[in-house]
Amino acid sequence: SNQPAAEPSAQGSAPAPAPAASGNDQPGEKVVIGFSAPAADHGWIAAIAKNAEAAAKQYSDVEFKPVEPTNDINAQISAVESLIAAKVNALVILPNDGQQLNQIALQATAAGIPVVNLDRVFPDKLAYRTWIGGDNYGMGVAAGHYVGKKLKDKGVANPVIVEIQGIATLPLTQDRSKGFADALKTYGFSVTAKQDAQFTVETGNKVAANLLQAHKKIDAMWNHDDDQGVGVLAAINEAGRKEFFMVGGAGSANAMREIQSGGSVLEATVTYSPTMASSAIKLARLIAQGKGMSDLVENQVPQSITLASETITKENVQTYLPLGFES
Amino acid sequence: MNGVLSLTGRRFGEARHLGLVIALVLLAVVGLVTVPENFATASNLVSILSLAATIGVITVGMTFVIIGGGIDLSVGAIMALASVWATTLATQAFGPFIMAVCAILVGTGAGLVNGLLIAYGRMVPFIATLAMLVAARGLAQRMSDRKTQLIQQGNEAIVALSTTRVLGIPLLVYIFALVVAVGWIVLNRTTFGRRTYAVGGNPEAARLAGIDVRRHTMLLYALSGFCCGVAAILIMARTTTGSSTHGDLYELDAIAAVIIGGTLLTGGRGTIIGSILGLLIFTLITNLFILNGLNTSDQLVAKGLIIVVAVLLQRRNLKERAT
Amino acid sequence: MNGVLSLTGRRFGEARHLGLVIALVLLAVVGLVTVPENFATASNLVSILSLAATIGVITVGMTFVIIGGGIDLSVGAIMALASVWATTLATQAFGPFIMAVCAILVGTGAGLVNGLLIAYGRMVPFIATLAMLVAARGLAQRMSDRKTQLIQQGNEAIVALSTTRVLGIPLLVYIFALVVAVGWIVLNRTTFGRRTYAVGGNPEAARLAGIDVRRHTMLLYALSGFCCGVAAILIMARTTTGSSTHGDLYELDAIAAVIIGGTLLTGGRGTIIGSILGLLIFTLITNLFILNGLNTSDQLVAKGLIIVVAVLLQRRNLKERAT
Amino acid sequence: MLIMSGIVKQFPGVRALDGVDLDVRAGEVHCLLGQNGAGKSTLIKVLAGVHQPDEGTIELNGEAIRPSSPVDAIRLGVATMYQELDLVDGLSVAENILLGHEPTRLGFTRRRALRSTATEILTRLGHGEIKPSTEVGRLSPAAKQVVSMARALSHEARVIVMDEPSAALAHDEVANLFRIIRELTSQDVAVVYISHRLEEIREIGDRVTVLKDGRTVAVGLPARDTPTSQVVSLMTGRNVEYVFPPRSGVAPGAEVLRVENLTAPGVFTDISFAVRAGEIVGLAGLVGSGRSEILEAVYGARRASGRVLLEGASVSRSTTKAVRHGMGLAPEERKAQALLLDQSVTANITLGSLSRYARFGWLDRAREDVEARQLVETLDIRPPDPQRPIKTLSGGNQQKAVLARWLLNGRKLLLLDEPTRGVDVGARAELYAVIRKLADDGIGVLLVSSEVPEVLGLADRVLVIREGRVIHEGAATDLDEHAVLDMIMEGSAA
Ligand SMILES: Nc1ncnc2c1ncn2[C@@H]1O[C@H](COP(=O)(O)OP(=O)(O)OP(=O)(O)O)[C@@H](O)[C@H]1O
Ligand SMILES: Nc1ncnc2c1ncn2[C@@H]1O[C@H](COP(=O)(O)OP(=O)(O)OP(=O)(O)O)[C@@H](O)[C@H]1O
Ligand SMILES: [Mg+2]
Ligand SMILES: [Mg+2]
Repeated sequence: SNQPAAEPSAQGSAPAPAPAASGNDQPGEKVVIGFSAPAADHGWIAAIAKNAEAAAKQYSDVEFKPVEPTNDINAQISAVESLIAAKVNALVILPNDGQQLNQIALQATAAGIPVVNLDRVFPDKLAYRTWIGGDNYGMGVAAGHYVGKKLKDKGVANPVIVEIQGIATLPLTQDRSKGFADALKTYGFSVTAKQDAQFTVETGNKVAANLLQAHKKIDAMWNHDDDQGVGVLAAINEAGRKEFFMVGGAGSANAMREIQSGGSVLEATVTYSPTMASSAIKLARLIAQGKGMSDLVENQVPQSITLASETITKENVQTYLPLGFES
Repeated sequence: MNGVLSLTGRRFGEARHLGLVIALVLLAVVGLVTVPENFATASNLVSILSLAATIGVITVGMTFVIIGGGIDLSVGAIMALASVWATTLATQAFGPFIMAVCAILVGTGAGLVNGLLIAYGRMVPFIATLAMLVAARGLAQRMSDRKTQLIQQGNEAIVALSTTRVLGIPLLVYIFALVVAVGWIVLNRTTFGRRTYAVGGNPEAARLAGIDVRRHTMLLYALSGFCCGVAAILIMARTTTGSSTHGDLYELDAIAAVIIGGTLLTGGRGTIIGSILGLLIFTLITNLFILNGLNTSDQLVAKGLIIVVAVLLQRRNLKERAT
Repeated sequence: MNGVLSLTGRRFGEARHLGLVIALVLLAVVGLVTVPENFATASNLVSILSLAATIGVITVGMTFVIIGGGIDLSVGAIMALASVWATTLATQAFGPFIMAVCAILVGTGAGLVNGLLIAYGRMVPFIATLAMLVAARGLAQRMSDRKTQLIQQGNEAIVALSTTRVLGIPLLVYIFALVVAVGWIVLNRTTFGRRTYAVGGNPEAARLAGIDVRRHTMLLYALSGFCCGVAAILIMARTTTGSSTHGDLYELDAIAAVIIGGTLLTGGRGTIIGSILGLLIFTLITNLFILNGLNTSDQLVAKGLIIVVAVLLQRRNLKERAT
Repeated sequence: MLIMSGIVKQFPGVRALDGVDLDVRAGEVHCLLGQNGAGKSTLIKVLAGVHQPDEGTIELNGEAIRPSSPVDAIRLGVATMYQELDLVDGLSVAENILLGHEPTRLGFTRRRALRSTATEILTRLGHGEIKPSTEVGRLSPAAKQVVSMARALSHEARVIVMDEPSAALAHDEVANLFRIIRELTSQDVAVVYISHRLEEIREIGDRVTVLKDGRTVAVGLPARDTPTSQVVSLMTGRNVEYVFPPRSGVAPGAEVLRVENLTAPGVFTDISFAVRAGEIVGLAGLVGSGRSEILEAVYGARRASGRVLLEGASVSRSTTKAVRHGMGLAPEERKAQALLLDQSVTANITLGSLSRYARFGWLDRAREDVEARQLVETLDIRPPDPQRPIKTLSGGNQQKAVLARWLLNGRKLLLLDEPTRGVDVGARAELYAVIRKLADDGIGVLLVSSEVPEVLGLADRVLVIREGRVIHEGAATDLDEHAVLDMIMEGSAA
C-alpha cells in the first residue's frame, strides 16, 4: 500500500502524523534521506531519532539512511561527509552545534543536496534549505509568564525563583534562560539562583539537592528539561519540600502524568516537542521530490518553520498527553 | 633505631590523612564564613553525605582494584547497567528485594567478566574495562530502549532507602557507612585484603609466595562490580529511576578520590579512609560552590585550583614530617 | 647466534604491530563486505584520516608522556582552551598566522604548567592533569562566555587547512603525517627520545645516570601541550570554530589508542607507530558504524566486543611468536 | 634425597639449562657453583616451580615430582630464597614473612599469631630488633635480606634453596647466616647454597656441584678438600688467579675529590676525606654504617650539608652536574637504581653518556653500537649480544653492564658501590683489573664493599666507617682483615 501506515508505532511515542489532505503522501520518485543527530543518551534526543525513523517508514518511496549518532563534533562532521559521499537526495541534520557543522552543511548544499536543518540552527542561511525547530526563547518566555503571573496573583514580593538549566554550553540553554528572564522582568521579578545540569536524571538530582540546601525557602522553580526533571523531583521529595511550585520543560509523558495526578510541586511544563523530527523527514521528502506543502499556497516548502512552545497545565494536559514522549 | 623507624612508619600514615583532614577543615571553614546560615546545618551535612554515598560505595571497590595494581574504568557504566536491569518491568514484577538482588548480581557479573578478561585473558585493565564501559552502556541503552525507567508503584521500598530517615539520617547513608566499614575490615583484617597489597605491590613476589595472583585479580574486579551493584541500588533510591545515563564519568571521580587519598596508581599502597576523605573533599567543593551561587565555569576553574592547592598542602605537610 | 637473536628481537617488535595490522585488515574486510560501494572509496579513506588527524596529533604527545611514565588527562581540555583563545575576537584581529601561533603557545603553556606541577611540585600526574582538565575547561567557558566562536571572515586560511586538498588529500592530513613523522624521529633517533624511555622505565636509574629527570618530565608535558595546540588548529579548521566543548573525552580515546598500541601505562616502553595503529583501529570502527548506519546501542555493544577481540587476537599472536 | 636429572630449559634464543644433574642429600649443604649466566638461578627456579623444565625429571625422597607452581613446590617441602629480593614494600615485615600462608581464622588474619610467629623466626635469625610491624619498604637492603631469609624459614621445608643469600650481607651477618644453616642441617634439612664467594663454600659447604654453560661439569666434589684452582678451572674452563692486580707504585696525582664536613643528620656526620687521581680509596664498614649514603651525597643524589669539591671547584648538588663534571656512580641495587630492564644492553651502557653520541640531540646509533659492543667484549658480558634486553641477562652480567656505563667516557672520579656483588670469580678478577687500570689511567676511585679482603686488596687507602663517622684512615697495606673487622665491630654491640 502506498498510504502511510495508520499506526506508526505501538509505543505511541511517535505520534501518527495526520495524513495530508492533498496528494502529497502519494508515492513519488524514490528518495534517499540521510539523517544525523547527536547520540541518543537522552529521552528527547532518543524521541527525535525514533520519530524520524517512524516518519520515514510511512513512505514506500523513502529510503532512510541514519548514521552513527555521536556527541563528538569531529565524528559528526565525518558522518555527514560519508552521507554526502553516498549521494543521498536530502539530508536532515540535527547538529551538536549549528556553528560547528555549518561548514559541512555548506558543503552538502554545494554538492546539490538539500539540507533540512532540524532544531539547532546553522548560522549561515546558505547552509540549509529549510529550518524546522523549536522556539527556545519562546519556551523560556512561556515558563516565565506562568511563573510571573502565578506569583503576581499570589501577591508574593521579592520571590525566590530558582532555575535549573540544561547543558550550559549549548546555545539553546542560553536562549531559554534569556526568554525566562525577559518574561519575568515584565512582572518585575528576576531569577535568584541558577545552576546547570547535564540533561540527565542524576545530574538533575545532584544540582537540585544542593540548590535546596542553598535556599531554605523557594517560591518557584523552572527546570529546563523534563528528563533531568525526574531527578529534580526525587531530590525535592527526598528533602520533603513543598513550599514552592515547579515548571518543567520539553513535555515528557512522565511530566504530564505528574501534572495530571496533581499533588506534586510540578504544576506545568512548557513544550519543546520532538515531533519536529517527523515533520523534518516529511519536509525533506517533499523538497527532494520538488513538492510544496499542500496546505500552503506556495509551490515550495518554506524556508523556516518554528514550533510554538505551549504551556501544559492540569487543565489542558489531557489533550497533550498523547504527544508526550517517554523520557 | 628500629623503633624509630617503625614509629615514623606509623606517623607517616597519619600525616598522610592529616593533610586531607586539614584540607577538609579548611573547606569547612570557608563554608562557615561564606554561607554561615546554610552550611553548618544538619540537613546540609546529611545532604552532602547522601550525595557522596553512591560514588562512595564505588570508591571503596575502586580502592581495592587500584591497590591491587589495576584500574576500573567501567564502574559508572556497570552501575547504569545494573540500575536499568533492576528496573525493567520484568524485574520490577518481582518486587523490591529481587530488584536489589538483581542489581547486585548484574554488577558482580559484569565485574567478573572484567576480571576474567584481565586475569585470564591477560588484557590490560585499562583496555578491558574501557571495553566494558562502552559495552555496558550500550547494553543498558538497549535494555531500557534509551528511556528512563521509573520505579513502579509497589516497589517504593527501594526509594524508601533515600526518603526514610533514622535519627534524621537517610538509610542510604547507613548503607554507605556499612560498605566503608566492611571494606576497611576486609582490607586490613583479612588475608584477602592484605594479599591485595602483595598482588598490587609486587605480583611476581606474590606469585612466588604461593598466592594465586590471577584468581585474586579476578576477584578484585568482581568486588568492584559488586560495589557498583550496591551503588545502583542507591542511585535508584535517590533518583527513583534506572537509566543508562546514570554514573556518567563516575570512573574519573572515583579514581581521583582514590588517588588524592594517597593510593598509588602503581598499586601496592593505599587506604580506604584516604579514598573516602578524598571523595568528601570533592563533594564538599561542589556543595560550597552551589551554596555560594558560583556559576559552573567559575566552579571548574576554582575546582582545579583547589585540587592543586590541597595536594600541594598535603605534600608540604608530608615533607615537614619526613625531615 | 647474534643474528638470530637480534632477528627474534626485531620479529618480536613486528609481531606486536602485526597483531594491530591484522585487526585493521579484518576491519577493512568487514568494510569491504558490508558496504562495498562506500568503504574502499578514496573519499572515504580521506575522511577516515581527516577524522583521525586531530586526535592523532594528541596521541603522539600522549605516547611520549606515557612512555615517560606519566599520564595526561588534560589534553582535550587544553585543546579546547587553545581553540577558544585563538578564536577570540581580540586574537582574530591579528590574522590566521597569529591565531595558529596563539593556539600553540596556549597549548604549550598549559602543558608547561602541568609539567611544573608534576616535576617540581611533585604532584601525581593523574591529579595534576585532572586539575588542569577541570580548570582549562572552566577557563575556556569563561573566555568564550560558553558560546561557540566562529572564525571570522579574513581568517579563512585556517579553515583552508581542512578544505584545501593537495593530491586529493586535505592539508590537515599532511600536518598529521608530519607530526607523526617528527614524533617518530624524536622518539627513536634523538637523545630526548632515548631519555624518555629511561625516565619512564626507571626514573631512579635515569637520575643516577645523570639525566635531569625533573626537567625532562616537565618537557614531556610541555610537548604534550604543544601537540594539543596543533590539534586545536586542526579542530578549528575542521569545525570553523573555537569552543569550550571541543575535545570532550579525547583523553580517554588518546590513552586507549596508546595502550592498545602496546605502550605500558607504567612507562618505559612503547612506540608511536603502535599508538597510531591503535588510533586507526578506533577510527575505522567508528567509520564502519557510520557507513553501516547501525543503531547506537548496538554500536556500543559491538565496539566493546571488537576491542576485546582485537586485543585478545593481538595477544594470541604474540604468544604464538614467543613459543 | 633430591635428585634432578637431565634438566633442560629453553628460553627464546637461549638454552639456559642443557641437561643438568643435581643430587642433594638430606642434612647436607650442597653448593652450586658456576660463572654468571651458568644457569644456577634458572635451575633452582625449575625446582621451585617458577619455570617448567622442557626435559628432565625431579625426584624427591624417591618420588617423582613436577612442581607446576611455587605453591606446589612449597607444599612439597621446597622453600626458596630468590636472588632478586622479592618482597612487598607496602606490607609489614610480619606479613611479608608469612605471605601466602598467613595464620587465619575464617579469612581473618590472626594478627597476634602472625606477629608472634614472625618475631620468633626473626629472633631465631638473630634479628629480634627488626620489628614485625615495620613496613618493609622502609628497611635497608640488608634488613630486607633478613626478611627474605625469614620467609624461607617460615615454611616447614625439607629442602631450602638459597640463591646468593650473602651478596647483600656483611661479615658478621654471614656468620649469623651460617649458624642458621648449621641449625637447619642438624635437623636433616637439605640446603642448596649458591654463592660466588669460594671461601664461604669452603666454610659451610659439604659437597659442590659445578655448572658451566647450562651443563653439569662436576658433581659431588668435597667442598673442603677440592683445591680452589680446580674449582675455578671447572667453572671457567681456564685457570684464573683469584688475586688482586698489583698496585702501580706510582705516587697518586693531584687531588680529584675533596669532601669537607659532609653531614646528613642521623645517617653520617662530619665526613672529610680526599681522593687523588690514580688512587683507589676504599670505604669499609658494617652494613648500615652509612657508606652508600656518603657516596650518594658526594654524587649529589642525596641532601647533605658540608662541601664537595671536584678538582678544587665546588659542585652543586645534582646528579646531572656531577656527571657533567666527570663523576660516575655504580649504585648498590642494580635492579632498582641502575637498570632499564626493558631496554637493550647497549641502551643501558650508553645511558650515562648519551650526549657523546649525539650532535644537536641526534643520536649516532651506529657509533653507539660499536662502542657498546667493544665494552661487552672487554668485560666479557654474556651472551655477547648488545641488542638483547638486559633483563634476560644473569645477575652478574647485568652488574658488568652497570660498570660498563662509566667506562665509556673520560671520568675523573668513579664511585663504586659494591661493584662485584653477584659477580663470579673469573669476572671478578677481570673487574679488579679494569678498576686498577682505570686508576692507573689517572681516575680517582671511591670504592664501597662489604667484603673486607676486597677493600684491602684493591684500595690504596682505606677509610673505616662506623655509625656514620670515619674512625680510621690509613694505607691499605698497613691493615689486615682482623684489624679492620675489630674496628668495624668495636662498640657496635652496644
Ligand atoms: N627469563 C629469561 N628469558 C631469557 N633468558 C633468560 C631468562 N632468565 C635467564 N635467562 C638466561 O639464562 C641463562 C642462565 O641465567 P641464570 O640467571 O640462571 O644464571 P646464574 O647462574 O644464576 O648467574 P648469576 O651468577 O649471574 O646469577 C643466562 O644466559 C640468562 O641470560
Ligand atoms: N629509606 C630510609 N629511611 C630511613 N633510614 C634509612 C633509609 N635507608 C637507609 N636508612 C638508614 O641509613 C643508614 C645507612 O644505610 P645503608 O644500609 O644503605 O648503609 P651502607 O653502609 O651503605 O650499608 P650497605 O652495606 O647495605 O650498603 C642505616 O642506619 C639505615 O637504617
Ligand atoms: Mg643467579
Ligand atoms: Mg650500601
